[in-house]
Amino acid sequence: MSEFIQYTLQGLAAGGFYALSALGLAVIFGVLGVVNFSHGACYMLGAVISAVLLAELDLGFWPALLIVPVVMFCFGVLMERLLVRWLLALDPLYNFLLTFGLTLVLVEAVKMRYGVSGLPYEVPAGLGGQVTLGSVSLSTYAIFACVFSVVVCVAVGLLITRTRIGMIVRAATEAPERTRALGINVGRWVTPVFGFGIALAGLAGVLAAPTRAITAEMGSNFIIILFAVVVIGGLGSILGAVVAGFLVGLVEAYGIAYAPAYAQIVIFVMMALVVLVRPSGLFGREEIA
Amino acid sequence: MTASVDVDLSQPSILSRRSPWRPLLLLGGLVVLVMLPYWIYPPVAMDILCWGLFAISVDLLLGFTGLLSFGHAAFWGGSAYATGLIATTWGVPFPVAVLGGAAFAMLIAVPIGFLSVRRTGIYFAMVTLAFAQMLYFIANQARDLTGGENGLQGIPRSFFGIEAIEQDSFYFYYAGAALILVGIIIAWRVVNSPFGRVITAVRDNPARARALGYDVERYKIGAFVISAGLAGLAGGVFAISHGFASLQELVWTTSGKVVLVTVLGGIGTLWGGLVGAGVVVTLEDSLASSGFEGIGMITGAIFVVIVLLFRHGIWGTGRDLVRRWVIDRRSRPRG
Amino acid sequence: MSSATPLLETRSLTKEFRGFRAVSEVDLTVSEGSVHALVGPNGAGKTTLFNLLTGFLTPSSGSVLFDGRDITGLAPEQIAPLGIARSFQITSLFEQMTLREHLELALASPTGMGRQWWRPVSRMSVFADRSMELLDQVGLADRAGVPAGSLAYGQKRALELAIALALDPRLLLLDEPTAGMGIEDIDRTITLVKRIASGRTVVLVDHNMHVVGSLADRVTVLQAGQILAEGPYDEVRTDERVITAYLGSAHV
Amino acid sequence: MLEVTGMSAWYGEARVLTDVSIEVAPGEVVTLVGRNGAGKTTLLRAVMGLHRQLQGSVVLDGVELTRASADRRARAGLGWVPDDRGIYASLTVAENLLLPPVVHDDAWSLERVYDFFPVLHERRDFPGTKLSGGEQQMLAMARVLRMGSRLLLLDEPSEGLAPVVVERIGEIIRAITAAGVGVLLVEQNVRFASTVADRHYLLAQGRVELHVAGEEFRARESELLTHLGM
Amino acid sequence: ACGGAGGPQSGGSSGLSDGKVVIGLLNDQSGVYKDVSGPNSGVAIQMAIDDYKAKYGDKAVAKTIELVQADHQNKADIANSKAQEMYDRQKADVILDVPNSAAALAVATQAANKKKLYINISAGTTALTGAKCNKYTFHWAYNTGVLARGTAGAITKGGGTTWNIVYPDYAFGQDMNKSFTAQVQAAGGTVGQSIASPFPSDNFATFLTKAGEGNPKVVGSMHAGGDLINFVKQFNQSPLKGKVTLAVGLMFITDIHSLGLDQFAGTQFTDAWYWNFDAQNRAWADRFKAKTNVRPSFANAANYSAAMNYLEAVQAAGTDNADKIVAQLEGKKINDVFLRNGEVRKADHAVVHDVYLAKVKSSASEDWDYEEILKTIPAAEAYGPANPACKLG
Ligand SMILES: Nc1ncnc2c1ncn2[C@@H]1O[C@H](COP(=O)(O)OP(=O)(O)OP(=O)(O)O)[C@@H](O)[C@H]1O
Ligand SMILES: Nc1ncnc2c1ncn2[C@@H]1O[C@H](COP(=O)(O)OP(=O)(O)OP(=O)(O)O)[C@@H](O)[C@H]1O
Ligand SMILES: CC(C)C[C@H](N)C(=O)O
Ligand SMILES: [Mg+2]
Ligand SMILES: [Mg+2]
Repeated sequence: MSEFIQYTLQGLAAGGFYALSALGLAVIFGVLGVVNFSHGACYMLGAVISAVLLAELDLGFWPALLIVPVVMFCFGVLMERLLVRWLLALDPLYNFLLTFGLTLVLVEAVKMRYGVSGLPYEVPAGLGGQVTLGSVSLSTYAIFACVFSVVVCVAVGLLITRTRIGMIVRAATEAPERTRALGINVGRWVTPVFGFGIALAGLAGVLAAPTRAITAEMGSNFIIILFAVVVIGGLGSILGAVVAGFLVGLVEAYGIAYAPAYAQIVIFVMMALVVLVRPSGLFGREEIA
Repeated sequence: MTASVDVDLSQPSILSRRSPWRPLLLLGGLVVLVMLPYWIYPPVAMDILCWGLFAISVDLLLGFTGLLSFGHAAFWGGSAYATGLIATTWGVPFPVAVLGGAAFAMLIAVPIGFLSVRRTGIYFAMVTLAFAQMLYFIANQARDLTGGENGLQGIPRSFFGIEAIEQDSFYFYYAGAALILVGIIIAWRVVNSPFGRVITAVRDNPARARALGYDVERYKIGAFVISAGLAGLAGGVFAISHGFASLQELVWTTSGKVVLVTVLGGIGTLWGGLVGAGVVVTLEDSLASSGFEGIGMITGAIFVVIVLLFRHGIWGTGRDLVRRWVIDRRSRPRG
Repeated sequence: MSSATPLLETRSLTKEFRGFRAVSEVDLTVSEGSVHALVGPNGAGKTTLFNLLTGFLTPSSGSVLFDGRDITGLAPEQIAPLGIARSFQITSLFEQMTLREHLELALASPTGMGRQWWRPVSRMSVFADRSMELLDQVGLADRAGVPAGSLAYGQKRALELAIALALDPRLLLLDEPTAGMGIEDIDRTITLVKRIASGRTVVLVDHNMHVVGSLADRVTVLQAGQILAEGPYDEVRTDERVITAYLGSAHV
Repeated sequence: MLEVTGMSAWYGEARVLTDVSIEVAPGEVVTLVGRNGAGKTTLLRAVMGLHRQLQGSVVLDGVELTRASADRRARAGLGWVPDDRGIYASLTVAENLLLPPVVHDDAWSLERVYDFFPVLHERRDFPGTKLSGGEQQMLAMARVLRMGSRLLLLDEPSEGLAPVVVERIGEIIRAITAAGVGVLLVEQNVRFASTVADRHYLLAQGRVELHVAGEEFRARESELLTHLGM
Repeated sequence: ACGGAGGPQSGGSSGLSDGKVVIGLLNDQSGVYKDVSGPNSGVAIQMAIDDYKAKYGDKAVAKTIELVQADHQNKADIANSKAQEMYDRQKADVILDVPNSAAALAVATQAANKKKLYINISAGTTALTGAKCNKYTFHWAYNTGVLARGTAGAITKGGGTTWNIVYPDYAFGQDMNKSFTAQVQAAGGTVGQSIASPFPSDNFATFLTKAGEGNPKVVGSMHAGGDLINFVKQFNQSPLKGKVTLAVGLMFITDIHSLGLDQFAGTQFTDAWYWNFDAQNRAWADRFKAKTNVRPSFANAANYSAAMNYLEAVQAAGTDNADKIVAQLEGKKINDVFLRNGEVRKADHAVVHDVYLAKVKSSASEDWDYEEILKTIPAAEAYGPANPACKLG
């Protein structure tokens, strides 16, 4: 039993991290209709920048938690201004392809600059070690990362569904021309939201830095799992991304515990089932046929 | 949910029946096909054709059915393994093995298609990606059959005991090219058939097509399965040409690469796939020995530029230029 | 006319959207060969009813009988071949296809030619003559070769009508066929519908009382998802409830 | 208040408007009538700044808008109700209403909108495109009223509306013009147009064929209609 | 048959085909294994060429020696075409390296078809000297069996008798798991659990929990690349840290360099070669560093050794004819900067040699000074007997 609790807690901890990572993807899709393939690469950049801040400027985890999202926000703004925006009016597939190409460029650029073997990083002081309760024990850092993720998710959810910004950007992406004719300067809103989504990816990267290998490829497979998460949750649904994040974390932990080699297939089987039963995902809007 | 991909099919293609260019272009294409192994190292020339057909199969879905499959590696790789197993187990002549591989690809495309076509657009892309990933894991697990990470090595290339083809990659090229050509002709036929007309209608307005009595999902599955068969054909020839099938054939970057090839050639152009494959394969091949480390950077950057500036791809952009030139010439006498 | 056998019948047909009843226990009977108009205020449930009849929506409860056969829950592509065709209230076309290709596609549908992937597309031109004939009927013959996307709104409506006709249905459901048309086109459409109505059954939604008056043998007035009144046009239009709920003072 | 001068427009090679000049005064209702394909919608889009291949100028209340972007025009006081209504699927009814900025003090409050169109209140949390065709039309009208635009460009607002509602639309138009708002109305429903309009422009093949006052139009209605083939 | 130019087939007296020797280096020059071997192995091979020329001067059989390189991007299909192209077009007489088992096996097949030499350096699979071995293929530096005999044997004998193993679920990992389990048991220990992890993985929390079940003395990680880093980082944050010994199956010095000493300190593993082991190694490493600015990995040194010995064989045979070179190499005993007590085993073409049990230091006295060599594992013990599955025809 205590093992089961242990696995559950570990699943939840991983889930929080999935939720946060999928959140930026969901935000960008929800408001711009763009599936950002480079989300994994941006997550990687977040981690790499943290490592570089540490190595070159001796700035540790806590400053990185602030600096990296800002840097990534600016990166997102540039990305939107220079690339994504030109395709917003077209089928979303084009931006999917664009960000796919961009992923190759980013990953390769990091490889060329920082090599392929990974960069060093430490657990921040005070968050090392474990918290042990009876026979159950979790790494302190994992608990911190999970709680932090949940807080960010809730805040973002409120921002998108409860504020005018969320509404404007949804309208702008559905019909940019018409929205302009309603007196809204579309360009002014889309850019910061995109930047915000990218900043969230960067934030996930900072959180990952102390526990995961910081390499150019760290986002390449991660993004595929995130896709599964958002498909399960329902693309564009913030709540869906969060719930599915936890769900996937749990399923994965139980999978590892009871059928280790199949842990990842289980995620995709779960996705197939969801698609079969509820094509629009657990919390997705139905498509307008 | 209207029009998906920005392709313009309303104007007659320069390959259309009435075009005076058609015989010339077809002849040119044939010459290139025959001469390729003289210009390019034969195994690489074979790769170009395989990737070309693979891209055509993707375009059949993307350009004509409006479905972006990001998991086509499943069919290419699935067939590569199936072809390899058939060839190794029964020692049949390789075209038979390849056809078996293609049939296998079509077989697995039925359930995958059935589940995936429930979603459109970007969802479809992600769902197919996930299914391909599943297949990847399965192939990795089933190592008794697939050789796991080591791959299925030493696939024989038997061809009725004709040694030149079995041994020499120059002659093998022509045997392989014949199979690929069959695939290309099928693709062309499909696009220019009543079925092709229906799938473009489905692409543009599924609800409308439904009201006309067309079973939208079935047509999509049909297109998906045909496309998978073509991808399988390409993957099978590829496996025979290389003499092995590896997990690389199933990994998602392979799906990404073929989409890249398709877009580079031009979505909705069909022939663009061959051109795109020519560029990407030769580029990869020459960069591999250039000592330059950022191959992905170059392909990625090319991709970004194409998507951003030349959305009709190489073939499409070329076609547009020719068309404009023709229109200019036609309108000149009128002053 | 009322003695004729019903071609279409609904039995307490109901559709709920998240607790909101758009169509509520509707018993509608459309007799073979009649032109039956469905009118009612905006949001009364007319389009929803069409969607239920053609399989675009599945009823929450109740059933639909076509020619005595239960077609409840069938998909649109299964219903269309039975001989039920519809036009869409909000225009719904293949933007990049030419007008003639639209009609060829519609004409080919019942023949199963659409499945032929091994035949040249030129086989579809066996329908070319019939297509031109239909386009001519709705006044679009001179635009046969242009993509539908470049039509003005009213022209798109006319094309919708031609497509519905192409299916040569026993039952034709027309959702606001004259919306967005000028008077002359409206009159031409009325004549056209009259002509095609002989030998088939038409159910029609329109807010133009002139259209309803000139075409309908029988009128059903829907309100809030329920049948408010039913009868011949002249009877219904003087019904007090109909006037307050729908027609307004101008039409008295 | 609105002056459109020498407007010509093209779709590719095809010219659909030729040298159209139109004026609307404050508090005035001006209709644009013409057959399908005459170019009415194109003219409204051109005024709104949504059509590119264009010549001619647009001035609102003395402010030159010819080069202005669509959002500037909207904030300068132009309100557009497109012929396809332009309701957002990804926004609820209420959000559709709240989306545009309020550009003038005369803007209708949300309560007033809901009062006038109770259905919209009932349906406020539904996705906009789940409304019936007519309800969407109401929503589109209500949306520009909430902005408080000074000049409304209405593209066939009566289309698909129940006769009672058409009557109410007429009432709205009269009410807002009384407050000094100008209306440029595209209508095929000549009967409705003639009850609300002060002046009429008749558009045929992209040219202003005729320009008549309301009374004259009513007097010569049948003659004009046959003349124009309407 | 076709008359014309007379004289012996191969130009001049050297007995070389096309009058020159071409060495092909085919490895990952841009991906995950770039640092492990990559372009720096090209530098190492060039050093071998220079050394050969310096050693034999005018007497050198191979007067012109060319080095051609290609990036196989870790893809077997590219490796396969590139290998063919190297053999056919660039007239390569030997191909070196190919650090990926699937790719290496494909290249070995091509070598057999074309009857040209292939010397694998950094792929680990034992299939190359087992079921898939062939006359023209040699395996120079290490294999999974060697790693197991070294690490598992030594740690178990040193008191680490109870193990739990976590391995990535693909051929390399499965091989490693099998070999390790066998060696732990042979040394008198027990393996409680063998846990497969999907490949790749980045969250090992639950695996670590499982790995801690039953309180083993040793936890073995059979991962490589990013998986290894993930595993070690998370191991260090788990309750296992400090309680159990971490044994790593395959480690390259570049892994330690990139992650930092403190993450790995105390970890034991088997190294095929260490740059700071003795003066001879160090001297070579200094030369290498002068050219590359980094210290060599064992793969770099092995590439040097393979190239040098290939050229020596050409010198001895007086030709670059593959069959003659094979005859030269088979059974040859070698001692050089990389190989100690080395022998090119005739039975399976494994190049057996002494390997080392190493431990990661907790602090470095100079850059790249990361390893303490605990003991030398003699060649015979490290490699065991030849694999009977290999039948060289
Ligand atoms: N996107 C387009 N491409 C090409 N031609 C177009 C396009 N849109 C409209 N047209 C053409 O321009 C002309 C004017 O169209 P417009 O929509 O302005 O007419 P309208 O007067 O509003 O007609 P309706 O009353 O039917 O709405 C029509 O002949 C139409 O076919
Ligand atoms: N998919 C849906 N989801 C939720 N509500 C819907 C949906 N479709 C229709 N409704 C609601 O059902 C009611 C009936 O809609 P319907 O389209 O049938 O009306 P109608 O009678 O055709 O009106 P109109 O004359 O305006 O076209 C409307 O109030 C509408 O808001
Ligand atoms: C670690 C690598 C250099 C070896 C590789 N894992 C192989 O396939 O053998
Ligand atoms: Mg309706
Ligand atoms: Mg119009």
